[in-house]
Amino acid sequence: MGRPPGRADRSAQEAGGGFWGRMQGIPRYYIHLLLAGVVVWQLLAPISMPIAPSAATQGVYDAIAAVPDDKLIVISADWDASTQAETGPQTQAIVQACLREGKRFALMSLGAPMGIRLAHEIAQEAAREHGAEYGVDWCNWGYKYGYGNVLMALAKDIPRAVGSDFYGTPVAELPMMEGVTDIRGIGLVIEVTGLAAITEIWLGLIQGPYGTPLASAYTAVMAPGYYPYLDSGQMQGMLVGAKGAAEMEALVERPGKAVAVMNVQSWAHVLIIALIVIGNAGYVLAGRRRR
Amino acid sequence: MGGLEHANWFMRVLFVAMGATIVTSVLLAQRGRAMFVRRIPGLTAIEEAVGRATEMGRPILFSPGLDGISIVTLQALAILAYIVRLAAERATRVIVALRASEVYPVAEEVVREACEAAGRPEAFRPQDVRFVAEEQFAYALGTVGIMAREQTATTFLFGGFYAEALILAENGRALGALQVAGCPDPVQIPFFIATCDYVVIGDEFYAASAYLTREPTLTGSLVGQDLVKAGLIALVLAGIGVATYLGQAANMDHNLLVRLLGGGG
Amino acid sequence: MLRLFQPATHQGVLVAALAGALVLSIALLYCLHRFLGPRQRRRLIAAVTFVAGLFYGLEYFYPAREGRNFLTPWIEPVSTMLAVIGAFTVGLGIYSLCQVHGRNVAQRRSGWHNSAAFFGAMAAMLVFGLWDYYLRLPEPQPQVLPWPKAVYAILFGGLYAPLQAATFSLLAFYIASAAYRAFRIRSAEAALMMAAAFVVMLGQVPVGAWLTGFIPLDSAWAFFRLEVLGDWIMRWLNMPAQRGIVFGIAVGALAMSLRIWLSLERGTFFSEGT
Amino acid sequence: MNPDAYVLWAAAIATLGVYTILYRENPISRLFEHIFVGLSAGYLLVITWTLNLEAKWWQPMVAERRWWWVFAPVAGGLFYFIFSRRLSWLARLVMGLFFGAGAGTFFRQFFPIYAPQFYACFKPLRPDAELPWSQVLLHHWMFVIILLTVLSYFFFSVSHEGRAGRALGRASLLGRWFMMIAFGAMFGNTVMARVSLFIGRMRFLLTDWLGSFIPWFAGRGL
Repeated sequence: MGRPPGRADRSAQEAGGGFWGRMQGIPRYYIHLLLAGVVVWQLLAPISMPIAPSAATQGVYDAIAAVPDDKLIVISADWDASTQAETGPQTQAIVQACLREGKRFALMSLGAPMGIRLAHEIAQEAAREHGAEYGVDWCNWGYKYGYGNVLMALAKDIPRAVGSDFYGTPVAELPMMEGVTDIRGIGLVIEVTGLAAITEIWLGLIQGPYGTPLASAYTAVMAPGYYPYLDSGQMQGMLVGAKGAAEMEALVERPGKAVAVMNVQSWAHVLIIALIVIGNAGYVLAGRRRR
Repeated sequence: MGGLEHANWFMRVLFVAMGATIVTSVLLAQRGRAMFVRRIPGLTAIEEAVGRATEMGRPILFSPGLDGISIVTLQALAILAYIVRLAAERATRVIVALRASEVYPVAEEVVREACEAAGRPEAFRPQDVRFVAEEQFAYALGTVGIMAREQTATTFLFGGFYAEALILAENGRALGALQVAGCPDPVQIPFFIATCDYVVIGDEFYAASAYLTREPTLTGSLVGQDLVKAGLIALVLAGIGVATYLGQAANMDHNLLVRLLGGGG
Repeated sequence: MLRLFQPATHQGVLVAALAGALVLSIALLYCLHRFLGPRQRRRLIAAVTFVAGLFYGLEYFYPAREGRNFLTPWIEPVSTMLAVIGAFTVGLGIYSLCQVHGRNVAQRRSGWHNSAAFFGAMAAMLVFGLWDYYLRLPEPQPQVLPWPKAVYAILFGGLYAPLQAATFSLLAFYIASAAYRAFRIRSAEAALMMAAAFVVMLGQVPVGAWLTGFIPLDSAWAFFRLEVLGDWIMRWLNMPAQRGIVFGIAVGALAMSLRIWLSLERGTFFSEGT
Repeated sequence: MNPDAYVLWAAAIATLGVYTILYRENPISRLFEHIFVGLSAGYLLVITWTLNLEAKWWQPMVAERRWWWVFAPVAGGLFYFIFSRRLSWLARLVMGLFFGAGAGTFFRQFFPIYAPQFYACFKPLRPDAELPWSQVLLHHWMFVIILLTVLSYFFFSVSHEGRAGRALGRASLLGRWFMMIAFGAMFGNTVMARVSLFIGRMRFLLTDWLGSFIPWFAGRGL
C-alpha cells in the first residue's frame, strides 16, 4: 500500500500560519494533557452525559417488566473474577431492575462455580436496599454442575433438579418457590456471561423447546457473536459490556460504577472527536486561505 | 464440530493441490520462465527510507516484532537482509531491536551475511543487533529509548506486532523518523496507517521479498500464490452457490462444502 | 535402540550415562565438522529442516483413527524438547544486554548510571525471584512475610507490574494523538477511514445513542441510529474486509512455509554461505 | 515485614515516571525504562528456570534419571556457535530444526485456523422465510462484494493493464476503499479499550495512592 493518508502536519509551519494553521498542528503533549485532564476531572467531579438506552438494553428491561407476577425470573450468572469489570455491574443493574419492577428472581450458575458467590453478594446488597427478603423475593440456587443435563431436568421438575440452594436449604421449602414446579413457573431467563457456548444450551434446551423468553448480558468482546439471535427474536434483549450495564443503570435510575466509567468514556470520546473536527476544520480553512 | 484435530481426505487433497501449484510455479520460474510482479508502493519506499537515513547520517531502526521463530519472523528477517544490504552499501548503520532470544542468533547471522553480500563485511557491528527485553511493554519502552538516544532517522517495523505497535510508531513519529511498517495481521494496521509514512498490509508482507529481490524462485512463488488464491475464490463462490440454493436455515447443516471443511452439525 | 532410552537405574549409572552421552554428542559434532564439506553441510541442514517440518505436518495429515496416528504420541515430547532447546538461547539475549550496558558502565559513557540501574534491577529480580520461588511457604501465607518475600513483592508488585500497566496505558494517549493527526479529509481514502472511525466511536458510548435517540427504534430509519450503524460497520463492512486480508495472508504464509521447509527460499542468509 | 506501603509508593512513582515520557523522552523516563528492562531480564531468567528448565529438563534428567535430556543443552548450545566464524554452520543446523518446526506447525494450523473462517463465507444470496431481503442486501451481498474486491487487491502477478487488467485494477481500488473503512472502524473500536486502561491507572493513583494520605480522594468512591 502506498503513502497512507496521514503524512504532512509534522508541524504547524508546514500547514501554513494563522489560527487554523496552528489548529492543524497542536503539539501532541497538549493533546495528552487534555485527555488526562478530562479523565481525571470526570472521575473526580463528573458532569453526567446523557445516556439513552439502546434497543438491545431496552429489550432486556421490557422483558423483565413483562414477566407475569406468578412467574419467576432466573438469572444465570455464568461469570467470575476475570470478567467482573463488565459482568459485575451488568448483574447489579439486572437485579436492580427485577427488584424495581417487583419481580421475584432466582440466581444460579451453570458454568462458574467461583463466580456465584460474587453474584450473591451483589444481589444481597441490592435486596437490602429495596428491603427485599431472601426466600420470599429472591433466592440463590447456587452452582449446578452438568450444563445441559441440569437444564433438561430443570424443565421437568425444578425442586428436584435444583435440590438445595446456596445455603443448603432445599428449595422446595422456600416460600417463593410455592407453585413453581417446572418450566412453566419461569417467566424469563437472563444469561449473564463471559463464557462462550452457555447461551446456546439455554437456547437449545429451554428457549427453543418451551418458548421461555431469554435475555442476556455479554462482555463487549463476546457480544457481536450473539446479535443474530437478537435479530431472529430468539433473544428479547442484550446488555453489551459496560455500556449495556450503564444503560441499564440509567433505566432503573440508579447510576453506579458503570455509569461513572461510561461517563468518563463519553467525555474522552467527545474530546477525541472534537480534536478530529478541529484538525479538519483547520485543514479546510487554512487550505482555503492559501488558495 | 470435529474433524479439525486431523485432516480429512478433502483437506489432504486441497493442501497437496495448493502446495503443488506453488512448488511447480517456483520450479518453472527457476528454469527461466519470466514472471510479472506489479508495483507495490509501500515496498518501493524502503529504498527512499534508507536513503533518508544516509543523507542525515543517522542510523536506521529495525524491529521484527514480538514473535519467536515463526514464518512471520522469517519473512521479516528476509526483508531485514535486503535493508541491511542497501544500508551497508551506503555506510548506514541498522540497529535491530529484538524481543525473542531465539531470534537473536538468526538476526545476527542475517545482518552479518547481508553486510558481506554488500561487499562490506566491516560494516557489521555486533553491538547493533540488540536483545531489548522479553516482556512486551519493556520491549516497547526499551526500543523507544533506543530510538531517542540513537536519533534514528528511519524506522522499519516488519513482523508480528501487537498492542506495542502504536507505542513504537507514535514515538518514532514524534522523533521525526520516516517510518515504513508491515504486519500480516490486520489488527494493528490502522495504527500503522495513522503513524507511519508507508504501510504494507496483509499479503503484501509476504510478497515483499519477491518484489525486492526479483529472485526467480520468489516471483515464481508469488505467481503460484495468485493461482491458489484464484482457486480459493472459486471454492468460495461454489460454497455461496450451494448456500443460496439451500437457503439460510439448511445451509450450515447441509452444505457439503461446509462439512468437507470440518464444519456443520 | 529404543531399549537404550530407559531411565538410569541409580545415581552412578545416571552420572556415567550423562557423561557418556555428552562425550558422544561432542564427538559426533566434531566428526560432522571435520569430515563434511560445505555442500554436505548444506544438505544436512536442509535434511534437518525437512524432517522437522515433515514430522509436524504429517502428524496432522496422516490418516488418524480416533484422533491418533503413529506420530501423535510423539508430538508432546518433541514439542517439549524443542521448547527446552529454545530455552537455552536465553543466554544469548542476556549476553547481548550485558554487552551493551556493560560497555556503558565500563567506559562511563553519558547515562551510564542508567545502565548501572539496569544491572541492579536485573540482579535483584534474579536473586529475589529465585529466592521467593524456593522459599515455599504453606498456604495461607503469614501476615508478616519473611524479608526476601517482601522484597520480591516490592520488585514485582511495586515496580514490574505497575511499569507494565503504565506503559500499556500510554496507548490511551497515543490513540488520541494519532487520531487527531491521521484523520484528515485529505483524500477519499482518508475520508472513508475517518467516517468509519467516527461512527464506530460514537456508537460505542452512550452519547452516540443519545445523539440519534430521536429515531424511533421500530421505524425503517432505525438503521441510522449511531449504535446500530456502528455495529453494522463492524460486522458487515469490517469483517469481510478482514477475511479477505486473512485469506491473502494464509496463502502467503503457506508459500513461505513451503519454501522454508523445502529449502527453496532465496535471498541473503537463506541461500548463500554454508 | 509488611511491604504493602512500599509497594503502593513504588507503584505510584513508577507509574508517574513512565508518564513523563508523554511530554518527551527524558532522564526520568530513561531511568525507569532501564529499571523495567532490567527487571524484565531478571524475570525472564527466573521464569525460564522455574517454569521451563527446572520442570521440563532438570527434574526429568536428574530426579527421574532420564539421561537423554543431556542432549537438549548440547543442541541448545549449538546456537552459541553463531559467534564463531568457522563453527557457525552448526548454529544453522539447529536453526534449521526450528525453521522446519515453524513451517510444519503452520501446516498443521492451516485448516484449524482458516477453514472455519472459510466456510463462514458461504452466505445465501437470496431471501427466504428466515432471511428478509433487507438482510440479504445489507449483510450478505455486502459481505461477498467486499470479500471479493479485497481479495482482488492481493493479486500481485497480474498487470493492471489491458481490458481484464483494468477491471481488476478497479476492483482492487474498491477493495482498498473497503479496507480503509475497515481500518477506520477497527481504530474507532479500539479507543474505548485503550481509554479504559488509563481509567484503571487513574483509579489506582487517585483512590489507592492519593486516597491513602488524602481522605478526600478515597471518599470519591471511584
